[in-house]
Amino acid sequence: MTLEAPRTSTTQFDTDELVINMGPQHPSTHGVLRVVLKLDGERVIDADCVIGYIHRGIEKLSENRDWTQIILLTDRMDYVAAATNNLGYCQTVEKLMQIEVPRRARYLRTVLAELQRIASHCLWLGTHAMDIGAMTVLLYAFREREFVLDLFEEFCGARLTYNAMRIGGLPLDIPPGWDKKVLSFCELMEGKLNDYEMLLTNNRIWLKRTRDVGVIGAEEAIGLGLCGPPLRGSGVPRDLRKDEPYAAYDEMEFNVPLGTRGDTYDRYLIRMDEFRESIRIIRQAVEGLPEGPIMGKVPRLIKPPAGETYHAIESPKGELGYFIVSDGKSTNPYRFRVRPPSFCNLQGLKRLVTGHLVADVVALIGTIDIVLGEVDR
Amino acid sequence: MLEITPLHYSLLSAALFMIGVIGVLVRRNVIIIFMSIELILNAVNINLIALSDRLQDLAGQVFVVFVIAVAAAEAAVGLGIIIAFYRNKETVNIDEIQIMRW
Amino acid sequence: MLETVVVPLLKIAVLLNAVLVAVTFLVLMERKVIAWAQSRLGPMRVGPYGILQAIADPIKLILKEDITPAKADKYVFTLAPIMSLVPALVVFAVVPFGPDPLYYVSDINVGLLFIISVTSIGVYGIILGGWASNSKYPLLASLRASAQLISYEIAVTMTLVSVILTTGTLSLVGIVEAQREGGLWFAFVQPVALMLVFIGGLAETNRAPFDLPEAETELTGGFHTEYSGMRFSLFFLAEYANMIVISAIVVIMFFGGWLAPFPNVPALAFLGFLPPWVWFIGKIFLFLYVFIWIRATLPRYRYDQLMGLGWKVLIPIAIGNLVVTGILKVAF
Amino acid sequence: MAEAIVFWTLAVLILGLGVMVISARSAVHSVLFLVVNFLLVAVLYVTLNAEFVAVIQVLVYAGGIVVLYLFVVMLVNLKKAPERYADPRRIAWTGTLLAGAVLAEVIAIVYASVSSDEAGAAGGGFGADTPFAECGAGPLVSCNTEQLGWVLYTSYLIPFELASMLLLVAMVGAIVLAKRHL
Repeated sequence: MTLEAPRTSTTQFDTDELVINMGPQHPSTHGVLRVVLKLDGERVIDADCVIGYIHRGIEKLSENRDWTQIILLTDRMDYVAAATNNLGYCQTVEKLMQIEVPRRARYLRTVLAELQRIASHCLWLGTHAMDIGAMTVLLYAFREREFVLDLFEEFCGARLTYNAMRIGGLPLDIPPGWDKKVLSFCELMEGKLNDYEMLLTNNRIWLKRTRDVGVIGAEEAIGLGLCGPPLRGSGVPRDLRKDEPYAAYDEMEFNVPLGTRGDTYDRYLIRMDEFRESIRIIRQAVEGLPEGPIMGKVPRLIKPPAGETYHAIESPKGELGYFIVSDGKSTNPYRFRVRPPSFCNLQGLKRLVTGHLVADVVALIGTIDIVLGEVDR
Repeated sequence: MLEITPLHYSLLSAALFMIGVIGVLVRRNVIIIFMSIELILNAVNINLIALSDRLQDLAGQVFVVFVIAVAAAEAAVGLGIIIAFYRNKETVNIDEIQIMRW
Repeated sequence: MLETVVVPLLKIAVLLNAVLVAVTFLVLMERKVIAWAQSRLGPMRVGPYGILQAIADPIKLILKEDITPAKADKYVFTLAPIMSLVPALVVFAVVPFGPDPLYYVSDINVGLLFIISVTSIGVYGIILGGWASNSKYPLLASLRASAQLISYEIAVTMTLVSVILTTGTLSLVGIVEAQREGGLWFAFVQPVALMLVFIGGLAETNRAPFDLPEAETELTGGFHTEYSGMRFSLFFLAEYANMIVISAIVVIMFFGGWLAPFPNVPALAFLGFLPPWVWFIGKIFLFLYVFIWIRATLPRYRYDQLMGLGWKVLIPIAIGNLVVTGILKVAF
Repeated sequence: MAEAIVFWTLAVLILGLGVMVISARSAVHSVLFLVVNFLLVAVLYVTLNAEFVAVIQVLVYAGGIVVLYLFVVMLVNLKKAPERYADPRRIAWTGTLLAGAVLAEVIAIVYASVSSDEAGAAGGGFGADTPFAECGAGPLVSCNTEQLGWVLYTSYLIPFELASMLLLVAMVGAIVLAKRHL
């Protein structure tokens, strides 16, 4: 496949289209995404995403691992939100095997998932702001992400790839005093959120760079298959935590922030609100943490009955779905398929960037919040 | 040789003028022809300034200011024409600029 | 001979060395200030509190391999960093560090125009650097840069004209002397002009929030993407030297150059215990700090917004300011 | 003596660079030589006590007009060298010949005027009593920016305004020509 621009042989000759490769070695494509941009001056007239630079075959690999080993492979997909990946996978297998998860484990899973959402959004905020030129926010956001990583480290010993969940519950109970630390982190995070907002929310340049950039209407967003904050930014009230509650979300009280204009600024505001909602959920879950076991009744040898199931959760990036087929005979899945939110959201990039300037491309890659590990799998 | 009279400046000016004329007549790139015209204008300016100094008269300098203004206008319009032309014919070769409209 | 040749040459030698050393420490200052703004420590390893980083950085850049891309225009590629640095250094010839002729290399009667015109030459280094690299990102960046520099030059020059109207002289020494006689810094007389010159200065030195030609997150480094080693460091030096130049212009034009605050107020006369050049350099560093502070705080403008700001906001305000200044000048 | 050294150095450099401008193969190199040429001409102006004009030369010519040239050279981004197609009727050396004729003519005029000048006044070169001397505005000093302003805004006010109108028209014209869709 050639990616060169076809020569347009119209009677009115215009100055040349410039084809530039943004990435795979580019500071703002958040990994090894390659975007082939066709430019007219500085204006983007076409964009093609080239992916697959870190394809590791996780889906195929999983068909040769037993059910518990797959958890650690899921860590490597959205590596900035490993715990959510674990959660989605474990819940899918639990659904397949119809295992009842104890309430304490469900609460703790909620806490972990929301902490993970904060960590992931911190990374998004930092890089998004950095792409638009606000370098200080990056360092601030990473500083707070560090606290989340510390909490995870204390919980499971790892800082990035946690392997933090098991089919049927959690591997470990929380260390003593951990819940207090989570609560004090919530306190701290609320103050820091105000700092970020002070630097960005009403900043004129920030507004100029994000307002009315990459506007996408509700219908079109649904049509493109967007999910998560990019979809909610267009005003579609779709949040799996509300729509199809899992873990302990049915017992939590929280709002789903929605945008009105569907532009980059709305998506920014939504994620800033999601920070606050996450803190609210964490508070409720930690304060209402029930006593009890953390592991359900799980057979020694995990071997789900023959059948297939699809289960999706709301990861920080959007709808993270797992489709698993078990043949009921072997100790590994017959087919393992992931619906990664980053991949689906990336499909909207071409529609978003067309007609904007080169500088907006990086802002728009930032606003859909992709992680290439998840796109390529 | 050692005493510099306005004659020297005039000769320098004449030589630069000639270089500019050669550029206009010999080169085929329209942009370079425009640059040669700038050389010609500069040759004139050298003369004006030298004489202004010699005659202790500011008129020469005033004229240079006007020449520069005209040169700026000429460059803007001329280069605009080049861009418009290039957009239509994809060339800046003066030998290919033979027709007045297309 | 001594007066006309040796002394100016000595002055030039001292000044050039001072500027280049100042630039290396300015880089350190930038790293430190931004680090503190971002709750980091910044360089700490080389020397106490990382002070020797200012020496380590240039050594590293000089020792690095100097790569010329295979398809680059070799001569222009080499020439471009030099064309960028030389105007930035030449400008210092007319910057007065104090009232005495000892403190400046020369005081020419068109000093301000000299600065404006010489800084306008600096754009060649950027354009040619981007073009000669024969690479797409640098070319885009250099086109951005040339458009940006030319647009903001108009606004800055027009604004400076209104200051010239107030003083009636183009000599930098004369401008500072006018502020001493008036007893008031021009920052209070021409506040609008101050803002315009400062914003235009940010744009002309390619500093945040106008650092589009070298926006690393968009253009992977801008016009100097293909540069490395010594030639890259020349671009680097030029940028920081230009920052010092703009700060010096702002200080001379609006903050009384080497004068202490409110030079005519007797109660503040004790401020004269500091020599004039200390005041001058101190004020320059204050503005350099503001440059760095802005970089740590603000996001970046987009190209079309930047041009819009230059042409639709700054230039009309500059013209308005000029007209108002002229009217007031005639009226009073 | 010093004046002679400066003049001859500048003259050689200016002419040499002029030749380079018209003979350089790449248009960008041409532009570069043109810039340096203009800067040296500005230095020449300084030696002739015309600081203001020198600065304007740098600011407008080197810093403005030539940047425009560079911009256009980069914009047209020639894929085929313009020298590729030559009109068969074009004979290159006639251009040089014609230019030589122009030079001879100019030199002849210069010498003729000098000799007639010498016949009139034993001043050597152009005397201060030539008819041109009357249209001035008093003696010229080195520090002449203010005087130049006076002259420009009094004796030459109408040409000055006309020049500004010309620039305005040129500006509009350039935009109309270069803009793709009006």
